[in-house]
Amino acid sequence: MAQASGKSAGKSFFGRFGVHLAVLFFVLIWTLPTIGILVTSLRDKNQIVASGWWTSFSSSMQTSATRLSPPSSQVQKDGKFVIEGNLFETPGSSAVSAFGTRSAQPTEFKAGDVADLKDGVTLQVNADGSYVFASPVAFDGDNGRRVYYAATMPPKFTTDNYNTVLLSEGIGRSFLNSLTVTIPATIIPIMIAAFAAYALAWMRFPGRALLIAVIIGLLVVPLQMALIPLLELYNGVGNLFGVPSKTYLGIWLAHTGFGLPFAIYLLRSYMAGLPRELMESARIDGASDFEIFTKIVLPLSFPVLASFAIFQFLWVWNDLLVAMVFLGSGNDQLVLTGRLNALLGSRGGDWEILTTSAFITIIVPLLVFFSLQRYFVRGLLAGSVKGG
Amino acid sequence: MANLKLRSVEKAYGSIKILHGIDLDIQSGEFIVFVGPSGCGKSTLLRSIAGLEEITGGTLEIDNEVVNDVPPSKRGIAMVFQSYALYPHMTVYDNMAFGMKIAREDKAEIDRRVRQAAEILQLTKYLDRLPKAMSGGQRQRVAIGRAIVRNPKVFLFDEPLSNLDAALRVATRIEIAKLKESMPNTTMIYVTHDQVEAMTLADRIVVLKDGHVEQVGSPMQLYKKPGNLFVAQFIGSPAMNILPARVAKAGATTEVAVDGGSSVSVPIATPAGAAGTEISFGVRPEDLYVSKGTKALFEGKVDYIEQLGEVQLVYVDIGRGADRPLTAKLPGNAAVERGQTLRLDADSGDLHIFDANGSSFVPHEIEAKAA
Amino acid sequence: MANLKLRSVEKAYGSIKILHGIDLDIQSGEFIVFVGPSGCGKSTLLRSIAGLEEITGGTLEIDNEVVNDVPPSKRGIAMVFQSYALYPHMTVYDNMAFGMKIAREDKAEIDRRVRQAAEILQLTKYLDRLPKAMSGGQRQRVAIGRAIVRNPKVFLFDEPLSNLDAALRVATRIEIAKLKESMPNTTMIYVTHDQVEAMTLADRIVVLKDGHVEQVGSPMQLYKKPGNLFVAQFIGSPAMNILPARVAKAGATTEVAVDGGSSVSVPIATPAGAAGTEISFGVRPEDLYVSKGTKALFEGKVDYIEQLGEVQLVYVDIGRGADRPLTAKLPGNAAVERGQTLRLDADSGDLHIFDANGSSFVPHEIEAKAA
Amino acid sequence: ELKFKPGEDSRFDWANYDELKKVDLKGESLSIFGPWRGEDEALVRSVLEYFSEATGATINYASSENYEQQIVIDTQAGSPPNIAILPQPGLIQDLASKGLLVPLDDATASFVKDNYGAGQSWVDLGTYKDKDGTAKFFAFPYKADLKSLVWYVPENFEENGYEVPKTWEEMMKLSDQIVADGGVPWCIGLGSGGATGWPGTDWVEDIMLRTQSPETYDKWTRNEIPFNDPAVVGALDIFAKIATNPKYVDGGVAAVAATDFRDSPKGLFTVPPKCYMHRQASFISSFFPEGTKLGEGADFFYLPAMDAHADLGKPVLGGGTLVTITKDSKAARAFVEFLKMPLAHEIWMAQSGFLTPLKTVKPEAYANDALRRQGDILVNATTFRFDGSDLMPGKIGAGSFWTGMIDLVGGKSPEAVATDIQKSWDAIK
Amino acid sequence: MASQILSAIIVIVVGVGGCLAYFWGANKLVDLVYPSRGVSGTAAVDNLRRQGLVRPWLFIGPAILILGVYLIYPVVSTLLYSFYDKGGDNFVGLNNYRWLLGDEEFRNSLLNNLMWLIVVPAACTFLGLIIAVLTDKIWWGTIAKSLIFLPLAISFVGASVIWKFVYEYRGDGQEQIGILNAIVQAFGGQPQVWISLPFWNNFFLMIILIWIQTGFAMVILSSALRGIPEETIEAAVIDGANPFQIFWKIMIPQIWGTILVVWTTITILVLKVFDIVLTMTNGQWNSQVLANLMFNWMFRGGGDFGRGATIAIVIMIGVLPIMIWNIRQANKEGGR
Ligand SMILES: Nc1ncnc2c1ncn2[C@@H]1O[C@H](COP(=O)(O)OP(=O)(O)OP(=O)(O)O)[C@@H](O)[C@H]1O
Ligand SMILES: Nc1ncnc2c1ncn2[C@@H]1O[C@H](COP(=O)(O)OP(=O)(O)OP(=O)(O)O)[C@@H](O)[C@H]1O
Ligand SMILES: [Mg+2]
Ligand SMILES: [Mg+2]
Repeated sequence: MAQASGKSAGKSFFGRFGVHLAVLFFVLIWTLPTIGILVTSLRDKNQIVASGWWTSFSSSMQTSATRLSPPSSQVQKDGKFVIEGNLFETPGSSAVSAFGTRSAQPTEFKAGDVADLKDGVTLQVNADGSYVFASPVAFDGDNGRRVYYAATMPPKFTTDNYNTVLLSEGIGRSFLNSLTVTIPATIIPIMIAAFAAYALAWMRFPGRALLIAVIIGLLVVPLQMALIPLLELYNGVGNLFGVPSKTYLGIWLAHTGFGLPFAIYLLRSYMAGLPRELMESARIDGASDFEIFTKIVLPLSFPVLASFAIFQFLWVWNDLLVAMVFLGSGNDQLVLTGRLNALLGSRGGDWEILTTSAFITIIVPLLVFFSLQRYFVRGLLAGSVKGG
Repeated sequence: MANLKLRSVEKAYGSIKILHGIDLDIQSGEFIVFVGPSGCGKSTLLRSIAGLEEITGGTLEIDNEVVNDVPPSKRGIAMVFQSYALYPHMTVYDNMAFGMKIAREDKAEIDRRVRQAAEILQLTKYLDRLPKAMSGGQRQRVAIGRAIVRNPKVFLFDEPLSNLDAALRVATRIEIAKLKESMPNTTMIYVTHDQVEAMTLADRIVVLKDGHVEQVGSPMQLYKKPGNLFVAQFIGSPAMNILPARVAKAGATTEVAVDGGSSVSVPIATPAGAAGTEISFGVRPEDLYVSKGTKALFEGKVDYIEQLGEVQLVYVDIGRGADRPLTAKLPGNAAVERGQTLRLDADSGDLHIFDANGSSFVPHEIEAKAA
Repeated sequence: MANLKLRSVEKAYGSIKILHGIDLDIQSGEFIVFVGPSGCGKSTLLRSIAGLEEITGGTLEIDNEVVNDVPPSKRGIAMVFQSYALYPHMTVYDNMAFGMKIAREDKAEIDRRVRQAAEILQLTKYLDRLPKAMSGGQRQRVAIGRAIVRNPKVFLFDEPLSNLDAALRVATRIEIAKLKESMPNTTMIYVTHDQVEAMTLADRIVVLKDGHVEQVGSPMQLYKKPGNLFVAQFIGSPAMNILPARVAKAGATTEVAVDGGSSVSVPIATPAGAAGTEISFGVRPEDLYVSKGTKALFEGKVDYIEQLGEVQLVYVDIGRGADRPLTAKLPGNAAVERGQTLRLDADSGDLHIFDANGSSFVPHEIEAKAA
Repeated sequence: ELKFKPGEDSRFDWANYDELKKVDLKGESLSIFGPWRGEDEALVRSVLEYFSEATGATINYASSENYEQQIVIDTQAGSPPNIAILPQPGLIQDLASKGLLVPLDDATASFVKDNYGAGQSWVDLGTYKDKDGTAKFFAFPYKADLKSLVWYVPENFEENGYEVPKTWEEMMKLSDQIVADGGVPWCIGLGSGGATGWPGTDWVEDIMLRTQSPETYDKWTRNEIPFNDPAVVGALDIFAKIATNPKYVDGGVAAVAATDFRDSPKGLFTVPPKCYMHRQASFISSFFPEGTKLGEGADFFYLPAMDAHADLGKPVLGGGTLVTITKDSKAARAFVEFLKMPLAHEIWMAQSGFLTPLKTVKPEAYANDALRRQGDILVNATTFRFDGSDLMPGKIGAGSFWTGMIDLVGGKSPEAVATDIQKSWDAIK
Repeated sequence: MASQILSAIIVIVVGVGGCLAYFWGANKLVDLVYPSRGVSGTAAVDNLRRQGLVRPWLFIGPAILILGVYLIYPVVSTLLYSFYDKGGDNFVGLNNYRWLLGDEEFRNSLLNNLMWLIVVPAACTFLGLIIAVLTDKIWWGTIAKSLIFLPLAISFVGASVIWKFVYEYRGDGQEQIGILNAIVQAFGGQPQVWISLPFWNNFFLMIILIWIQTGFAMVILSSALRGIPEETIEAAVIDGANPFQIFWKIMIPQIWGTILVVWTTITILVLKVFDIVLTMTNGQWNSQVLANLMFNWMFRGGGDFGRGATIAIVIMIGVLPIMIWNIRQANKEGGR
């Protein structure tokens, strides 16, 4: 289907067009949810829950409530008490099509009509938002009267949400903390796994087959069940040596441990696929295993290292649970996910914060992903395809 | 600079025996070629010599020292792999220098040796290239260069030319021959599938089959006096024609009755007891010629002709027990036509006979270096 | 059963032109072989005929019908790929039956045709095997069987034997030849690198170079009367010796002065204007023989000898302008030694001359089917 | 940075601050783990600021979305904070029974008894059995929520001529009236991500208090009467009659379980209004649209008691956070002492969203009238009962009870729901 | 800020450097203890052999140590916990297992998990395959692939946010802010509360994981597809097969091995993933899965270690067949 029909003679225009269409369809479905939160994160907090994000690009008809100027601003005109003004802060920024004085019927009167509110009280609201509220007797009270109107609103976007999140206190520090956690927690398992994978693929020692089996078996250990035993261990070690139990070293090692089986699995199958003659040739040249590993295998395994790096980076960067358990939540240790999480109200989600922080957390992994993507595709090719 | 002694060398993978006791003496400076059908153990034997495989029986001596347990790097060998096995991420220079760098040799010395080897192999302009930017033939030369730089006592080649195309193969073959000449004291062991390579390069050829040595000898010896049926058919192309026959009369010269056909006198001695036994009778296609007379060794209808220009292969159906037609290599200009009846003869000196076990009746002489 | 007409067939990948207008007429039932150096476009041409590549110019007719836009499956062709291209997950039977199953043919009919093809190719016992459980030669036969079952009008082979080892190659080659014979009406087009295959199989050989047709003719025609220097050197192995020369005297027979050496009279006509022009002078290694007399065409020191058994290749350094030594193919038993001075001669009928552009002075005759 | 400069504002008991200064905790650090994040975190920090400023102790405050799991992990693994502040008595009970909490002294217990409105019920709330089965006072209440509130938009009521109902019966009549006028009376949203269902439990608890005696309520929370007791089933039924009446609830029955509780009050404020009443605790006002002024744009009334059960008075359902010591230290003790001071309450009160049953605070410290009125309800409650689901074991109160609410609004019969919950309770005994 | 960056860099360098130092130093040590260069022949040979004995353990030592501490030890302690009560104090034998068998929620989760195990790997693999095949043919295929891969860069929690927004429900007739309901409504359908639709809600949760993991399947399958010898496809074209026949009868069978690998990887992931269920429904409306059930028992409402551990053990046992298959596969392949 793939290559062949592309080349074969007489393939119809529609056949090819169909492929483009189908891919476009998938791409749309796959990106739409993400676009949704991107757009949402740029919208006004109150709008988010009022209308779908896809409507935010076009002007929309909205019914809203507002207050007229308070009675204190009334003037006497032609024997009537009149309050004049404009519904909008910037007059003309949108157009009123109808208005009303009861919330239940917000569009009772057309714009420009004079509404008779009994007892000689009248209200006229014009399309531009200007109004005249008149009464034969003086208005009293502190507050202006509530009126309701339907108006077309132009699309409105704001970066407020990003300001809220990005300018919140400690976010820069958390960013650094996240990097401090993520970089070693990505590199250390790679190193350890690479050495182990090399040994498992190319060195002879007793128990090798068993080790491979155990490592594959460990792929499935659910992380959550390891938390408490490990934390107990950390506390034990911490008390024994009088050091804090929640340290960067601790979380690096924890992430290393959780990422190791997959790393070894992936790297080993890739390295096992390297041509045996290369190692033999180097061995004849007098290279030790260490030299073979560092000078031959490591440079050649770059693709698979990159692909594992992406996986591990994504996983550590997006992790909250492990960080919360193994790293303190003080200012100098709170990671980005934790910080963003703390921004959410005590009782959970505010859409605008959720979407904005979701989008912010995606950015760094995306950068990493796109910069390593070339290797990624190649690395996986060699790494996992062999397994089948 | 080194001689090798193999004494009942055995190699098994688990319970599967690959080499069944190989005995072989290789003199210092010899060019030895291993040939044999695919899977017979040529590579295994070579890799055992290199130390890449541990042998499971027997002893292997290099320069009169048992090296069974010596790691490859300490055996004074260099190996050129069938797949080149160049380090893809290193330049040609670094590929060649790698071994010496590992040995922490002097920079200047490394440079001198690498450049010298590059000079010999005409690689000087390519020293900064990566292997992937080179053609097959050039890569092969780099692989050889890498071996030269190590200045080994024993050079091992595993089918080094099999990945090259015909023209390159010829050219590289000649280069290897010249290399050998320039390093007269270096022992070389060479594995190949290719008849021409074996014939042109070898001082002695070792024919292997199923992990056994079938025959060792100079190319001409193997060609002219194959020790057994297997060697007879393996060496030479197209293969020797083999026909079932019977010994009509044994003696200093043997009277052979080819099944269902004429009988012929062969100047090979057979023991008296051989008379009447079933034997195999062989004649090489190139030793056959069109008989001028009316009587001939073989007579049959031309089944098929392959015209190769200067020569033609003529397949003659001689009817008798032979399940395959007789192949004759005749000059390209001989007027032969399909369906025509052809009478073929061969000089009696070019005939071969083998006993029922396939052994040649000419006991092959003590292995000697070809002149 | 089908004739082909190619009229200035062109093929380009983007802006890179691969085929530059190929004109070719192939008769029904002919066996055509495409040869040429690697990358010259042989496969591309074959694949264009198959319809696997869209041609970018010219027309392609099969049975007098333009098929430029006809999909491969409707062209009545079958193709055997260099890599066999067997479906690895299907048994031999299914591999052969696949095309017919796709065409929803009758079960019984499929079975009949598959078994018949298997019979021809001696594959009957392997019908239930998967390709991976078969040797190279067997796989190749399955690939051919798959093509046979389709009962095509035109058979296309792309280097079908290049992955086989020497012995199998010979055997399979003969099988293909026989197959052709059993299907006299089927047109076959065959791409190969191998001289022997081309020479033995072809009715006519098409020599391609850089996307152009260099010469079309029967094997003997190309061998004996190459149309130009390229064909002369391409056909025949080892390649023809080419030396720079000058026309000493033009005419019905031409007097040629070989650079820095003797002059010789060649029975080839040259136009009067040719006198004094630079030409190339060619002689095949197999046409050279050791001169009995004291004067000879060439004289030089033997540089290197390759003993191939029945023949030997002798490389003679004739000193003059030639940058390469002269190659001579002499009988294996000729007593030649390295360093010895050798005089070589050739019959005047075996000499070739080419003008400065490389064209042969023998205008090559109208392409004709070889006898 | 102290929010209010000590000594400058008469709404605060600055004497407390001077007293606090006498405690010297320089170099000590105090880790506090609490449920407050986001804006609430800023508020609690503003209180903690005074403690660290006065005593010199360093405070590490932390929270987490999964604080319930986090505290389990931390205490279980032996690396607890000094102070854990939790809103769920059930969880505290669990921790206490595993011996992971340090008891508070008796003086503290009697302080609560004497100085808190409905003091004894707060003491009872903070008393749990420890590992050995002895009941001890473990949890000091700090910050309360009032749950028995119904929120509405006064102008919406005005425009339609609706009156704030005084009794449950009136409230139901009003609901019918709204339906008749073409409106929808209630917004109910049970959604809360992983905790979906809990707003329903508050309804049920409020109804329990209005239909049954406080004692029955207590028995219910301790499972001394089974969950499928007719008393409970009756309460479930009353809630179901409201929540599964498609005319009563905004968005139809399906929306009840699906709507996030944070979104659901927003229906009060749309034009036209999607609903007119919303029963939810005091904290919900922070989810009102920006710029909504309490008392003007939105107001609340006490979820009325039933005429049919007039003898039960005006019961109040509430919640609150309880302070426990998970790792003893001088600073931790001092912190609890600090919380006894009115100042610790007033600082937060003066900003927003803080109610306290502590009687000694100055009511004028409340940031606004609405809060003050809520505070009044709390301090003057005849019956105060803590959120029942929080009193039940986590598996029930934060598990099957929640699920049961979802099932209930999904149309399952109250009996079946109650039986299911009882079954799950049996399973953990 | 500058000093923070500096200290972060120092911490990173120390961490990574320490790891490097171990490997380099340990290797150096072996070279020093058993020198192979610059000593006489036989000694060098002996030392080389000793090096060969020691060095594998140097290489693999840290991995074994870390795996032991971080995975094996917890597994063992979990196994032990599963025989204890909720506080981990009293031995209760097989009680927890007995309880589990009788627990309705567990049975429900098991059933749901089975559905997940069938649907998610299958859907990811199938969609990944289709997309891989399609994108291979077009010039903007790489861009398309990157976009489809993108969800993999999003955390599970982030993904839940995104999908909550897709599934958001508003009553019938109201303006929908969830795009799915908006579409349904635009076509005149009834908006639905997707995550509480009995039975089907499971699928709406699965879609999230499918959305995330399809990119993974696609990338791997796409490289496998490129490994298919083009000639087999051309041969099929000549045999007259149409694109669908080529896809099903020629391409799929040839990459079957890779398909199984992708399938396994995703299967294992499915068994471990709980974040999606936790944040979307927390198992309500009968959408519970084992991993979340375990999490609930372990940490929620005070935690019951014994039961949580028991469920963890069950999950691991559930993966056993896949594990064994993988181990077999690994033993078959390469290396020496
Ligand atoms: N690691 C191994 N385990 C088991 N058997 C093996 C192993 N390596 C090689 N063999 C077997 O040993 C035999 C000899 O292999 P070897 O590579 O030496 O053959 P060869 O003569 O070099 O063949 P070729 O000419 O095809 O290279 C073969 O039958 C092969 O299958
Ligand atoms: N898809 C392609 N895009 C661009 N150039 C191509 C493509 N396929 C082939 N070519 C080029 O077309 C030329 C002819 O290729 P072709 O395969 O026909 O050569 P060939 O004569 O069959 O060579 P060989 O004998 O090595 O098989 C080569 O130079 C090759 O690089
Ligand atoms: Mg071999
Ligand atoms: Mg080709």
